[in-house]
This record gives sequence, C-alpha cells and structure tokens, in this order.
Amino acid sequence: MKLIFEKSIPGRDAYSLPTDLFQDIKIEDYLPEKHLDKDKKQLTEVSEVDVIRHFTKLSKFNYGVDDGLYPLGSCTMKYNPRINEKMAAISNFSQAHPFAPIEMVQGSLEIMYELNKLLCEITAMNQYTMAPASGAHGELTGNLIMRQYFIDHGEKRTKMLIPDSAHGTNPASAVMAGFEVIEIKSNENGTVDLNSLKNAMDEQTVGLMLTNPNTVGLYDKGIEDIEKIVHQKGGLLYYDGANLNASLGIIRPGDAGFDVVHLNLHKTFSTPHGGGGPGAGVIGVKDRLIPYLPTPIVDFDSTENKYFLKDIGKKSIGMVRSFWGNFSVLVKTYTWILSLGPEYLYQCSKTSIINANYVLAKLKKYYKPAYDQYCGHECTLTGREYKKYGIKTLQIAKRLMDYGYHPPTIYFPHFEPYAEETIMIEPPESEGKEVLDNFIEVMIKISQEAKDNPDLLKSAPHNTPISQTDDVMAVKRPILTYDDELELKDELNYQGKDIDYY
Amino acid sequence: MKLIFEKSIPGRDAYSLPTDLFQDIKIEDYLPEKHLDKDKKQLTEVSEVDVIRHFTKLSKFNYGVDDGLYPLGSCTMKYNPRINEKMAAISNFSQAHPFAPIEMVQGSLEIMYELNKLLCEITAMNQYTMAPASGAHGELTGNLIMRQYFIDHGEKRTKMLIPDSAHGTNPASAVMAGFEVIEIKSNENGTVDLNSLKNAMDEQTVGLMLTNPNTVGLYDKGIEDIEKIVHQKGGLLYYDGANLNASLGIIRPGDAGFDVVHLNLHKTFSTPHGGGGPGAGVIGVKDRLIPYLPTPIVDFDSTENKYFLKDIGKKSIGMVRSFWGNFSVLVKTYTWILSLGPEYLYQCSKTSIINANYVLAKLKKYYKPAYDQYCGHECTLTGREYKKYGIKTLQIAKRLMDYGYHPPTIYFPHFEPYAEETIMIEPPESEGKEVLDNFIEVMIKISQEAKDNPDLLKSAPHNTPISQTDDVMAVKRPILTYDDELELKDELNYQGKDIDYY
Amino acid sequence: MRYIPSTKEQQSEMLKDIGVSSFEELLKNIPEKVKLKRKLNIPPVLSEQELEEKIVKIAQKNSNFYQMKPLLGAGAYRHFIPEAQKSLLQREEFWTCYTPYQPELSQGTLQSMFEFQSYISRLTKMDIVIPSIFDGASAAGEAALMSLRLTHKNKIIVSSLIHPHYRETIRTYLAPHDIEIIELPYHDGLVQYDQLEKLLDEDTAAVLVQSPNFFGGIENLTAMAELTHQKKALLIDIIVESMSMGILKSPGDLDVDIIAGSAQSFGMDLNFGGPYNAFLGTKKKYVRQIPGRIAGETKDKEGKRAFVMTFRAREQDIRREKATSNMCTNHNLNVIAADIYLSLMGTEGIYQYSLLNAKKAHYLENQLLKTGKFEKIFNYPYFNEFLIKYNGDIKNINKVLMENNFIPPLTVSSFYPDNDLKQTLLFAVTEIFSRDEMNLITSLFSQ
Amino acid sequence: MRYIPSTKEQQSEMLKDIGVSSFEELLKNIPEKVKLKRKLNIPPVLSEQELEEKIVKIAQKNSNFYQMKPLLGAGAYRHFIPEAQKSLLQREEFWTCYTPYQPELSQGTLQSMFEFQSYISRLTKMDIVIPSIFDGASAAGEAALMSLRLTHKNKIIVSSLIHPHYRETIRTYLAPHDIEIIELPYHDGLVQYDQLEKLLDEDTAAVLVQSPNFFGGIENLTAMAELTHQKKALLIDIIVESMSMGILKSPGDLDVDIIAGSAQSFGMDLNFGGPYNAFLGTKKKYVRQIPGRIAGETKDKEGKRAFVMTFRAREQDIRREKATSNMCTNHNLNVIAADIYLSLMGTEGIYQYSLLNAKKAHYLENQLLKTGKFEKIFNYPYFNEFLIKYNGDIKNINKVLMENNFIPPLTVSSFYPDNDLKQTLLFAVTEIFSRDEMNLITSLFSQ
Ligand SMILES: Cc1ncc(COP(=O)(O)O)c(C=O)c1O
Ligand SMILES: Cc1ncc(COP(=O)(O)O)c(C=O)c1O
Repeated sequence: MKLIFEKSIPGRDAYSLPTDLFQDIKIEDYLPEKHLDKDKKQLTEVSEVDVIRHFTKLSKFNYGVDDGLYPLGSCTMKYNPRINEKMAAISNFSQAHPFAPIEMVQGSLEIMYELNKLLCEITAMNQYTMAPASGAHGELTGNLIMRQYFIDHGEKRTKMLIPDSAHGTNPASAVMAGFEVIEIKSNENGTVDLNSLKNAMDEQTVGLMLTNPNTVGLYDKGIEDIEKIVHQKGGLLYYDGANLNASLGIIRPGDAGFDVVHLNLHKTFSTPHGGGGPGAGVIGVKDRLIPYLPTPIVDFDSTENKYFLKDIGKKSIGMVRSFWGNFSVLVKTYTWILSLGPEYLYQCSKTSIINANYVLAKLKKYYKPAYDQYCGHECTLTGREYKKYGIKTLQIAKRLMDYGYHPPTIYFPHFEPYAEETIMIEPPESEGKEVLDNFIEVMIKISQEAKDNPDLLKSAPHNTPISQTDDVMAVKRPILTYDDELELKDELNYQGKDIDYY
Repeated sequence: MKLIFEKSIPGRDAYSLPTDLFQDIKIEDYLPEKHLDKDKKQLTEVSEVDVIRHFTKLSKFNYGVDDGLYPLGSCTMKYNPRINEKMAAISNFSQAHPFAPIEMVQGSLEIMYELNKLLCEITAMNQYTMAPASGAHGELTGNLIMRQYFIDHGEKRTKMLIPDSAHGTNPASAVMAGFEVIEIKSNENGTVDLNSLKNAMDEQTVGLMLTNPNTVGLYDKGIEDIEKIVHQKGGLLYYDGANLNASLGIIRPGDAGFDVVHLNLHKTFSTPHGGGGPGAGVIGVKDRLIPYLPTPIVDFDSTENKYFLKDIGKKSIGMVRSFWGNFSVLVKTYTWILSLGPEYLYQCSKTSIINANYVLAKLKKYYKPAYDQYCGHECTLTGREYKKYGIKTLQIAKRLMDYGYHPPTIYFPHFEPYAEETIMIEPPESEGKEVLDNFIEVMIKISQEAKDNPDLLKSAPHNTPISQTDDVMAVKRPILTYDDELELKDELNYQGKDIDYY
Repeated sequence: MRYIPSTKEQQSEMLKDIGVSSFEELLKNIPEKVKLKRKLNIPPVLSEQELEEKIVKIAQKNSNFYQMKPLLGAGAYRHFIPEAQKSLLQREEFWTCYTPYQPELSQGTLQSMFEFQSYISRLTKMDIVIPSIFDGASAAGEAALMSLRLTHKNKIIVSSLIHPHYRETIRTYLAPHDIEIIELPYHDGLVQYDQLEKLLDEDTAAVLVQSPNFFGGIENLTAMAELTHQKKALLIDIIVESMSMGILKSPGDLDVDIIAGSAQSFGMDLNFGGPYNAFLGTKKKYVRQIPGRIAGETKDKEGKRAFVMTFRAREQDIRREKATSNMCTNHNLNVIAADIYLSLMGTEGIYQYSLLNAKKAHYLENQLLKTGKFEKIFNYPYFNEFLIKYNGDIKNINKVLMENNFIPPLTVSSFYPDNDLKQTLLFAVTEIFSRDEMNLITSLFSQ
Repeated sequence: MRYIPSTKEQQSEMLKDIGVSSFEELLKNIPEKVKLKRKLNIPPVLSEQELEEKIVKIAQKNSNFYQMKPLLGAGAYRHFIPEAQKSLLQREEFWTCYTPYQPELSQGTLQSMFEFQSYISRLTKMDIVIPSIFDGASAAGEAALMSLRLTHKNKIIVSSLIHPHYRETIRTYLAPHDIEIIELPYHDGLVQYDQLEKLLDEDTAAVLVQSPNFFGGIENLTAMAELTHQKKALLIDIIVESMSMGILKSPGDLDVDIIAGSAQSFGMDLNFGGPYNAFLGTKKKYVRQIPGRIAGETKDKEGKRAFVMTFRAREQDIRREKATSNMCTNHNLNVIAADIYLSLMGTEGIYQYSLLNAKKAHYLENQLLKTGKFEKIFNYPYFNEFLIKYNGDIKNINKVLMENNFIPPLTVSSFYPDNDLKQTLLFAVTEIFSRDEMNLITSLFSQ
C-alpha cells in the first residue's frame, strides 16, 4: 500500500489555522537566525479525507481481538470492554495536567489510590507503584528495587536466577539492573528444578524471577520449596505477573511468599494492547520494600481529607519515567475490576483455565504437548510430529491465518529441545466454547494438511493483504524511512548486498 | 454470514443488572394478569464480545465514503467531517429531552435559530422548518404547505407539474399531498420544455417541482421563463434542493423565484447518510408561506432574552412528526457551515462542478452522455454503446466493485430512451483529482473489457462478500424475518413457487 | 481547505482538460440575473478549535443533562445505553454509506435491517416488520394511510390518549384525503370502550390506539380488536414506549392488525427529539401495501446467504406516483443502533429492564402518595409512566427538582387543557433511577 | 457475566471432555497452603450504569479541564488535536491487536510505525528513528545507556536544564552501572558552555542536553557538538517539546549524535502524565545498538511492498540477556496517534503551529512585562516556554487563574530550590490561546 508520503500533493492541507495569526509579532525579532530553520520541514500535504481514507485502509490491514480468536500465548489477548475506554476518555481525566495543583486533580489521585488498594488485595502485596509503563519496565523497576534493598542492607548481591523457560524480558531486565543472569534449568515436568535452584542460590544471589503458572503454562508444584530455598539464603522472590490470568481469586503471589510482583494491566486486567502498547506494568511490593519504590506514590491525608503525591524518601530508586504512570491505563483497570467484583474475577481465571485445558485435551493427540499435564490458562503444544513432513511450526501458524485466526505464540518459550516447535495457545475467558471448537477443528484439519498437502502450509498465508515477507532483505538492505527508500529507488533489483550499518 | 440469532447460546448475556432489583415490589400486585406475557420474549442470548465481533464483522461487509469514491449520482456522498460528529455528541445536546423546560435547552434552541438564519441566507428564503426528517419528508411537508396556502386563499388547485427527469420522491410526495401529478417532458437539452410547461400550467395547477441543476445534472437555462410561467398563473415554485451542492454561493433558489425549498442536509451539508439515514430535509419558504409551516418554529424573545418554541398558529399544516426535528443532524450542519464560511462554501460548489465536468470530459468518448453539455455537480452518461455486446449498465456498475469503487447511480433518472442505461456520476468536492483520474482510468478499462471480455462484466463482482443476488427469489419466496426462515428451513430447495402475500 | 483536496493548480489543469478557460464558462446555463454577485453573508471560516469552542459555549447554555435524570418521558425515554453499542456505531462502514442499493457492498446494513425486523417481530409477534421509519408519529401517519389503502373506507377513529404529537401528525398525513377523523374519548386513564362501540361503523377503516397510552395506561387491545374486527376495520396499535414489550403481551397475540412503534427506547439518545427510529408491523398478507424499505433473505449466485432490499415495487424510486409511500432516506443507522442494543440486552435483559421500569414507576408512585401531597386520579394499570395530581406549587417544585439534577415531570395541562388535569403531572420512571434517587425525589416533594 | 461467554453448562461439558470431574482437579499442582480459601475482599460487581456513575463522580473531583487552558507545560503540552485523529484511533484494528509479530496480519501497525519513523526523521534530520519508546524520560535513559555501549566510557555529563524527571530517570537507569554523572550548570537560562569545556574529557561517553530546555531556552547545539566531538564523546539532545521542531533547526543538521524525544505534543492528551510516546533517533551506523522496535520496508513473496519489524536480533525476545534493551510492550498505539496527527498537520500545519506557539509565548511575555508586576531574569532565546519573576502573591494569583479557567504556570522553586528562582514562574503558551485570553490573563496579573 502507498505511504502517506506518496499521497502528498503540494498545496493540500488537513489542518486549520486560527483567524488571528499574530502578524504583529515577528519571531525573527526574538529568535536569533541561527536557531531558525530556513526551510520548512517537508512532511506531507494531504487533505482530511485523504488522511481518513489512508488510516481507515491501514486499519483494515490489521487483525485485532474484535476480529476473532487471538490465542497468542503469554499475551492474554482478552476482550477489551468499551466502557473502560469511555471512562478513561472522560475529559476531566484525559485533560488533566500532571503538574496541575493537587486540589485540581483529586479525582485522578483517588483512582490511583483506590486501584492500589484493589491490586494489593488481589495479589496480597502491600504497596504498588503505578509508574512502570510495561511489564519489562516493571521488571527493571522491580530489579532496581531489589538492588537498592541489598545496597541499603549492606549486602553485595549480583546474581539473578531465572528459569530457562522465562520470558526474554526477564534476563534482559535483570541485566539492565546490573545483575548477572544465572539460568535455572527446568526439570522433566517443565518447572523449576529444585536441586539446580538449591545449588545456584547463595548469599551473592539477589533471588529468583518466577512466572507462575510459568511460561509453559504450568503451575509450579514446588512453589513452597522454592520460596524456602530463596528466602533461606536471604534472597528475594520476584513474581512475573504476566500470567496472573490463571490466578485471580485462586492464588495470590503475596501469599506464596513473593516479595516483588509485576502485573501486566494490559493482559490480565483487560486494557488493550494497542498493537504493542501502551500498557502498564505496575509493581507491588511487601512492606519491607516500600522504601525503595520509585517516587512518588499517592497517599491520603485524612486530616486535610486530601489525596497527595507522597515522596518515597531518600531510599527510593528514583524515578523510572516522567510523571506518575500510564494514567489512562489505570482508569481502565479500575473500571474493569469494579465491573467484575470478586465473583467474576474468579470466574475469569476459572474459565481461562478450563479453556486452556480443553484445547489441550482436544489437541494433544495431534500436537504433542511439551509436558503432558493439566495446564493453567494456556497450554504449550509442539509441532514436532510434522517435522518429518518438512513442516515448521511457523507454517502451521501461517496456515491458521487462511482460516481467519491469529496464530498462537510460536518460537517461545525458548527451552530446548522444542525451541523451534512450540505452539503456545492462550484462550482467555472471553472466548466461548464454540469459538474454541472451531479453532480446534481447524487445528486438526491443518495437522492433516501437513501430511497430505504440506505445500499448502509452506505457501501460507494465502488471503492476507501481503504474503510471506522477506525478513532477511529487511536487515541486509535496510529501508527504515521513506527517504531511505527514495535513496534506494534507482537500484532496480535487490542485490542481496549487505549494507553494514554498524 | 450467521445471524445474531444463530449465535445465541442459552445462558449467555451481554447486559448488566443493577444491584437493587426492587424485590419488594411484585408487579403482579399492580398489573392484571391479562396484560402480562406469560413467557419471556425469545430474543437472543449472547455475550458482549459476541456482539462486538458480530457487528465488527458486519461493518466490514459494508462500503462507505471513507473506503473510497462513492460517486452515487444525486446523493452527494461527500466526506463527513469528524468534528461534526463530536459536536452533535456533546452530552448537553444529545441528552436533552425535547420536552425539558425551555430554560434548560436554550443552547439547543439557539442552534436551531442560528441555523435557520444561515440557511435563509444561503438559499434566499425567509424561514425554515427543521421538522422534516428527509428530503421526501420535506417534499411532503412542502406540498402540504402549498396545499394549505391555496385552501387559505380559497383556491382549489389539484395538479402538480413534475418534469419526467424528477426523482421518484417528487411524484410520490405530491400524491401523498393529494395532488394529481402531471409529468412535463424534457426538451432536447434535457431540461424543462417551456411549451409543455406553458400548456400544462393553469389555474387548477399548484405549481412546479423543479430540481436545479436537474437530476440529469444540468442547470435549467430557462429558469427565468419557468418562474414567469408558473407565477403568472398564480402557481408556486417548489425547489428540490437535493442538488444544492452545485449552487452554494453561485445561485440561490429564493433569488430565482422559488417559493418553497427543501434541502437535504445529509447531502449538500455533509451530514452522514448512515446507510440510508437519518438525514434532515428542512423546508424553507418565502414570507407569504410562513403561516402554513409545520408548528412550532424557534424564535427569540429579545425582551426576555430567551429562545422559545413559537406556535405557528391556526393556519399551520400541523405537525409532520413528533418533536422538533432531527436535532443532531442540525448540529452537524451548523458545524459544517461555520467550518467553511462563505469562501469555502463557494469552493465546494465550484470544485464539485469542475469535478463532474472533468469526469464528463474524460469519459464522454467511452460512455455517451445523455446530453452533451457542461453539467453541474454531476454528469449523466450512458452505457448504450455496450448494449451490442450484451452488456447492461448494471454490469458495468458491478464490475466497478472489482476495482474497489462503489458504483454510480444507474437506472435513474428514468427518462426515456435511456432509462436502463444511465450512469449518473457525482464526484463531490471531497474527491481529489487523482481519485477521479484513477476512476476514469478504470471506467475506460471496463469499456474495453465490455468489448473484449463481456463475461468478466456479466459475472461481476468477484471479490465482494457475496456475489450477485437472486432478487426474484426474495420476492417470490419472501424471508423477512429469521422466523420465516425457520419455517422454510425444511424445504431444501428453492421451488420458485410464488407465495402470494396479498 | 481540509475538506476540499484538489488544489488550485489541479483545478486549473482540470479546467484545461475540460476545455474551458475559466470556471465561469461552465455556468453559462445559469442566467446572469439570478446569479449571486456577492459573497454569502455568513460568518467567516473558523479553525476547528475555534469552532469547537464556539459550539461548546452554545451547548453550555443547555443544562448539564449528562448529570441529570429525567422524570419526563411523554414519548422520549432515557434508558441506559451500553457503551459497546455506541462504540460499534462509530464504525465508519455503518454511517458513511448510503441506502443499500448495491447488496454486494451493503451486507452489513442489510443483515442488520433483517435482524431488527426479526427482533421486533419476536417482541411484537407481528409477521413482518418494516424497519427505519422516521419516528413513531410519522409511522402512525403511514399506518393510517395504509389502512385506507387496505380497506378503501373513509373514517378513522383515533384515541384521545395517543401522544398529542402523534395525533397531530396523523391529522396532517390524513388532511389531503377526504377522511373523517373522530377522537375516542378517555375515562380513568384508558379509552372509553363503550364509546368505541358506538363510533365504529362499516365506514371505519381503522381504529388507532396507543398502548401503553400517553398517560402510561395499558389498553385492553383484545377487546378493542374484537369490536373493530366486527366492523371489518383494522386495529392499529401505536407503541411509543417499546420497552413495555419486555413484559406486556404482544400486540400480535392480541389480534392487532398493524403496529406503528417508536424504537427510541432501544438504544437511542434523547437528542432533543430526534433522530429516533420507528417500525411498522403487520400481517404477511398486507406486505404489498406497507410503506418503506424492508430487507429479505435470498441467495447469491453461489448459493451463499445474502440479504437484499425486497418488495421494491412498492417504492417511490420504482413506482413513483403509485408508490405506497414517498420514503427514500429514512432512519437506517438507528436500525443498526437498535439491532446492537437489542443484541446486547437479549431475552433476559429486555425482560429484566422492562420489569424494572414497571417496578420502579410503581415504587415511586407509592412513595409519592405516602407524602400526602399527591392524589391518585386514575385507577388504571400502567407501565412506566403515571399521571398523578400534585397539591403543591408546580413552578416551585420544578425549580427544586432541577436544582437537584432532575428534569421535572410533564405538566399535562398544556396538552389536555379542557379536562380536569390542571395540577396533574406525568411521571416517567425508567430503570436508570436508583432507590436513593427516588427517595430523594419523594423528600423534595414532601418539603 | 457479559465478558465471559461460556455458560455453566458449557463449562461442565468442557470439564467432562478434559476428563476431570471438577475444576479443582485442574489446580492440583497448586499447594493447598497457598491457595486462597476465601473470596477476594473487593467491592461487589456493579452494573455498567452504576459503574459509570461511580467513576464519573470520582472524575468530578478533578477540575473541569475541558474548559480550562493550561499555562503549565514543563514536559506536558496541551495542543489542539483534530477530531479526525481521535476518530481514526477508535478503529478496533489499531487498538485491540498486539505487537506485529505476524506481519501478514499487522501491516496497519507496521506501516504506521514506518511512517512515524519517516516523519520524525524528516523533522529532526536524523537517519533512523525508533518509534514507540514509553516517554521522553525513559528514552533519555535508554539513550544514555546506548552511549555507554557505543563508547565503552564511564562518564556522563547531564545538563541541569534537563527536565527534572528526565534527569532523575537518567540517574535511575545509570545507577547499576559504574558511571560518573556530572551536572552541567546553567547561566542565563542556558547551559554554561565554558563549564562544558572544562568538564569534558576522554572518559566522557556522552553529554546530555535538552533543547528547548526546561526553561524553554534554545541551546547552542552546534557549539556543544563541536566541544563534545573533540573528546570523542556523543552529544545527546533531548527534545521534550517536539512542536519546536516546526521552526527550529533540526538536531541532525546541528551534528547531534542521538536524540531522545517526547512525541506527546504530536497528538497525545495530557492524561495526567501518560501514556505518552517517545522516539530515539541516531545515525545509521549506530542502528545495532539502538533499543526498541523498528519497522523496515521489504517485499513479500510476490514482490509486493511489505513492512516488518527488523533488526530484531537486538531485542530481548531473541537476544535475552544480551539484548540492547528489555523493551517489549511499548507505546505503539501512540505512534499511530502521532502518525495521524502529523499527517493531518503536514508540512505547513506543523510550521504554522510551531510558529504560533513561539509568537504567542512572546506576546504573552511582552504583555506580562508591561504590567510592571514581572521582572525578566534571563535574556535567552526561547520557544514556547519562558521563566519570569513575579512580584506578587503566587498563591493568590493561582487561585484567581483557576477561577478564570486557567491552570496556573509552574512555580519552579520546587525543582530549583537552591537557586535564586523563588518567585519565578514557568509559563507555557501553545497555539490554543487566543489574544483575548492572553489579555485576560495579563489583566488578572495586573489586578
Ligand atoms: C511472561 C512474560 N513476562 C513479561 C512480559 C513482558 O511484558 P511487557 O510486554 O508488558 O513488557 C511478557 C509479555 O510480553 C510475558 O509474557
Ligand atoms: C433529486 C432528489 N430529490 C429528492 C430526494 C429525496 O431525498 P431523501 O432521500 O432525503 O428523501 C433525492 C435523494 O434521494 C434526490 O436525489
């Protein structure tokens, strides 16, 4: 499809200028010439209807949850209720300036204060910071909090234990916080191997980052032992809450001994993923870690009957972003929790667990599960049967598009020996049985096609706006802006020559 | 696609009940049993996500102006600015009860009052009624006003003159107002034949309903003579304003002697067509007809500094609907006029006229125009060249869909000898030159295909959600509700038997 | 200008291609004398920001209705509308398109019409339903005209408890025809059935009644149908508060011949009176005399289910002066609005909400009566609106109500001046009121 | 429950198919001891109407910001956002999807990222741009980390006129690394260039400067770049008010090595501080050390243009602990917001709006100075924010401003307590202010 730059026609406009252009002010009288660009920056010139049509068309080249099942494992692509959006868009919220005097923003502060209380109850933690913008950002924040805790206690701990099944952000975040990552192998059940953990855990170790149910979709049976092993060595337990959709009202990380928790509000709490964000990766901690939270948090002054932004104090890790958090995401979370109450929060988790186990039960004959156990809210299958027909899991995924589905997560989790074969399916509570039945039927059909007609899979997808992409060319001959492309326009054919950028 | 009824699963819900169900009130204590239905009405049982997906999918089975050129002649499918929608949705407007005390709705009344002034200036009329809900509704209203005028003046006039090229609503409305329709043939230029008009116009004739530019897209050269002929016999001139998009700032119906004018706010004034409405077909009249307008109109009391709903008085034709008009449509119109001002209102008409003449100039070699003249804001071509290849105009229209366009108007206007061959193309000001160039190119390509590969046209469209429909079956064996369909489910094949309904 | 893409240069090119040297040449068929020689005298162009600020300022001259709850119904009801509906209606494909002339590009609109027809048919138990009439009043007018076409008689009996605007509209629609219109008087909040018997004769084309009526009263439709059918006339039931269908018997089960109903309660904002949406319903055998558009199911060339506009031979664009109506543009987007709303509410939602409407109205009446400031004047069964006499200063209480964010109830004397309804108030109570709010209202009246 | 489609019956069926007799069986891997044995202690379920009423009530504890204009900027700017943008952003396909892992189903998101990259590249004249970083502060932190990776040095010089939150964030991001962080002092509203010269040495990885700076001042980037490059350090320019790019020279033209910028001004609501969106820009040769997602153009199997995420080998999901950053979920929807906004504004719109920002700010300063209540403390070139000393009661004037629907300017002493900035106010003036409003503000200060 054409870029908006290619639709530009000199003289068109889609903006509107106020009547008064302040002709009496000549900016050259105030700003030295050296600061002013002589030429206008050449962007685009299009009309409003051009813009409307361009982006309407672009939107149709995307697939969202509203278009059907989006069983992307570890991502909890659940339905995003419309009322959440409406509440977040209330102009008293959406137009609030973050530095507005505190008396003007009591409503915004109340939302943050109340949400903290709700999240604390749901996870059995003592205090949340709303600052982190994503799960990974929360992980960094959490790691920095743990780091600060040990510095404050005069301990030098530099290693972070992370299971091999962990999400890529876990090791990346730990490294950003200055830790060395020690990978803990999974046992034959796909969960943390307690001996390895015991061996690795020592007084130089910060602790363990755990996802539970883990990223293969399994509850860690050894959770009590894990807790003991880590805590006995003075370590801290970090809970990656990306999978909290399996736990609402069932198990609370705080009760299981976790010291730091991050929640992906854009997963469990129904706020939209937005094609890659914004979300919010809020961090909850136990009492002893509150002094290290990023500053500030919202507190309530009961004598003045007023919410305020409270400085965390000297021990705080500082700020991890500007201002207070992804506020509109918080409003959506708050709305969602109140619209469900305790009963239906529990139903969310219950339903997603049933959904995942149902898919697992129905498909395990066709796609061997990585581990044959009941799963949490997602199940991990493999495509290893089909290797012998020359089929890669990626091709199964692409073929699903022909049937109108977004593929599950593939290539993750990375653990051996199935790294290239995993199919991680997460069917959240907002998917009804008949949706799953149709999906299961298609998955089985594809398994048959893989044997009978492997080319059908290899050439898939067939009905999407574009077909398989040349990802190598995108690196070897990078075009990263429209102007890059202009530069390259003359070379008529792709030469395959590696332009080394670095 | 499945109906929402077919997605219903017992036990699902998408509504939410308040906490307090007033269990203390038993409705049977208040309402006699005979009034209460024993059974709940069986509608559907679906969840919110089911509804979201169902209608999202349905939406994708539609084509709107935002999806591309929609050159439907006589319909002015122009861009619908988003700011209009926002203004109409302001809750102070959208939640106003029509019977709320007048002091609570001063803003709504001001909009109606100010819009009246603007429309009067744009059309040179003296007063508008905002009541009519559509063009046809306006026509009925206008005809009733004329009827009432003559009754009030003790004249018995029963015939209404209507050119053969007129829109179907014109004769239908005149008949609803109790008039006999006398068709006036067009002359060789496609406009009103003055002699026929002179012959038809007498003292028993109410007047003439004229569209200008007319529905073939031509300005009526004889407008001055027409005015004289009708007025000299004491008749009234009615202006069908569906084509006002050719006239903004160029010619005003009031200046040309028209006594009654209807405007299609959903055409010229950019308010959306909504898949068939709502629109608004407001009626403007000259001073002498004000006493007959539907009641009430908005007036301003300058001593009390207050807008109010003024009763038109005894001579009024009465009401043509409940309440005051399609208010939200009026807000959009008001917003649009203010966003253009006099300069750009003129540019709208200028641009649409240039657009239409450009398409005409470029296509006339391929599709013979009904009349070879400059046109107004739309042009009427014909597909008669292609009859000899067995091609009907309808097939040209369907083939356009394959290229991503909504077809122009076909089968209208109905005048002979081209009734089955007309292609009425209206490219409003919101279409840029390059859009027209592409369209022209495709039209030319199709003209070639008609000769080279007529089957391509006959089997078109090829990429739409459905292909050509069996319209005969829809009448011969009508299925008008889901339950009809259930009844018919058993008969496996369509028998072609005519179920006579009447 | 942002809404007009073609640039000056492009326009010049186009003029050149057309073969004229100036735009004016294209206008040569317009006589000079009638051409406008000056700019229109309207305010100059505003930027979007200025525009918004200006219009918001006007909107603020209205009350802040978002925060207020209406005790006012009388033909326009505030019900709760789920945000899912509003959000879906913003899909451009629904609102930037026109009449589904080309079914291949309009299945969304057509299927939604069909679903609406099916929903209303199930709610009202009428065989067929026409979606997308403008509003209840014009639907009533069309129904009256339809009865004339069906019976070829010349007398219409109209209940005096039909919404005043509807009655006026019926009169306007019938005015050009040589028809006798007779008003059926009321008693104790319902039409006078004995009077109906007297008024009915062989010349009667139809009896028009509204149920629940303007005072909220539920009429005895079966009895009326029996009387009416004895004289071979048609019974037309007007439904203004469609939410009542959730618990009340359906007109189709009560032997009604034609219904004309407002769908405003099914997901439409009050919007100061419009646009709303209405439907007509009738028996299958009358399909060819019905006005307006109807969607039907058929198949496409490949045998796939498809929807089309059908029975088009009744319509103006085909039949012209012989059409059953002049309807062209109608209120189709509101059909989709209602289809979505009804899908969200479903079987149970419509039932429960309807029940809550009735319960809450009766709760409020009970409470108000307890204050001693009110007098019951009718002993009639009603749905969610009731008429009651207030022994206090109406002007004053209205002020108090407004200050407390309630839109006051209707003072009916403006519509029924002759009767002894001087101090009566017509209360409408929908599901949106909480017990606390109704108790507050009661206490305001007690003061 | 409306968000959970499967019914009890369906769930029972599913459990049967799974082969368990109860849901609890599926949880057998959770030790009993850590299971929650009670219901969560949170408020009970609310209907959508009750929910809305509750939250609206909370929102009303905020000021009615829709009606107020902020004289407050300091990192968050209110600019006018055309409704066309808001409307387009409501297309579900943009916001109910996730990261474009599958390019075949995500061309909308990917192309929009690419367009954003191109827009920002043209505005800033940087070769490559990373879209969708969270916000300017974290972008600055990432930029600082990137400079360490590129230079392997251990000293960072940070302008004291970088937004305080940004400075704090940079410190937090750098904390785990063994890095010396030195603050570059300011003078007369700009950084002290002579001090920079003194502080720079061979160990310096980067100099971080903000321009326009926290006080609105436009820094001399060329001069700084020269000094910085002499020591083989990198100059990182932080752009907080991107609207300034409309008229100011681009960092790419001024020899800046890395930019970290907030895109909030390009079509994002204030939202009490987030979510906003930010970008990083740099030279082509540094592409492999940049963090975050980037879209690239390529071809599909049939040779059609296609967009993909590229240079993925830098990212956490592939490189894990060796990634250039941990970024996964980012602020991608805001990228689309900015793409649409910039498309609507275009070449001329951005230029004119940018110019108006500067003009209006200078107009207001002129007017304020005329009142005699203000004192100019800096003689520096600024864009749309200026610092000025007020010889009056700040508390009182703030109250007056709020009553007149203005959000008061920032009292900078909370961020710069040590300096002689006690009575200084930081005014931000964007295109949204009319002359009348600024004159009103002036008169409020004159009283
Ligand atoms: C298990 C797990 N941890 C962490 C993350 C990171 O969260 P985010 O994408 O919000 O940074 C994700 C999701 O992507 C995840 O699935
Ligand atoms: C020339 C003309 N007159 C009248 C009408 C009727 O207007 P409406 O569709 O609003 O009833 C139309 C449009 O359909 C038309 O094109």
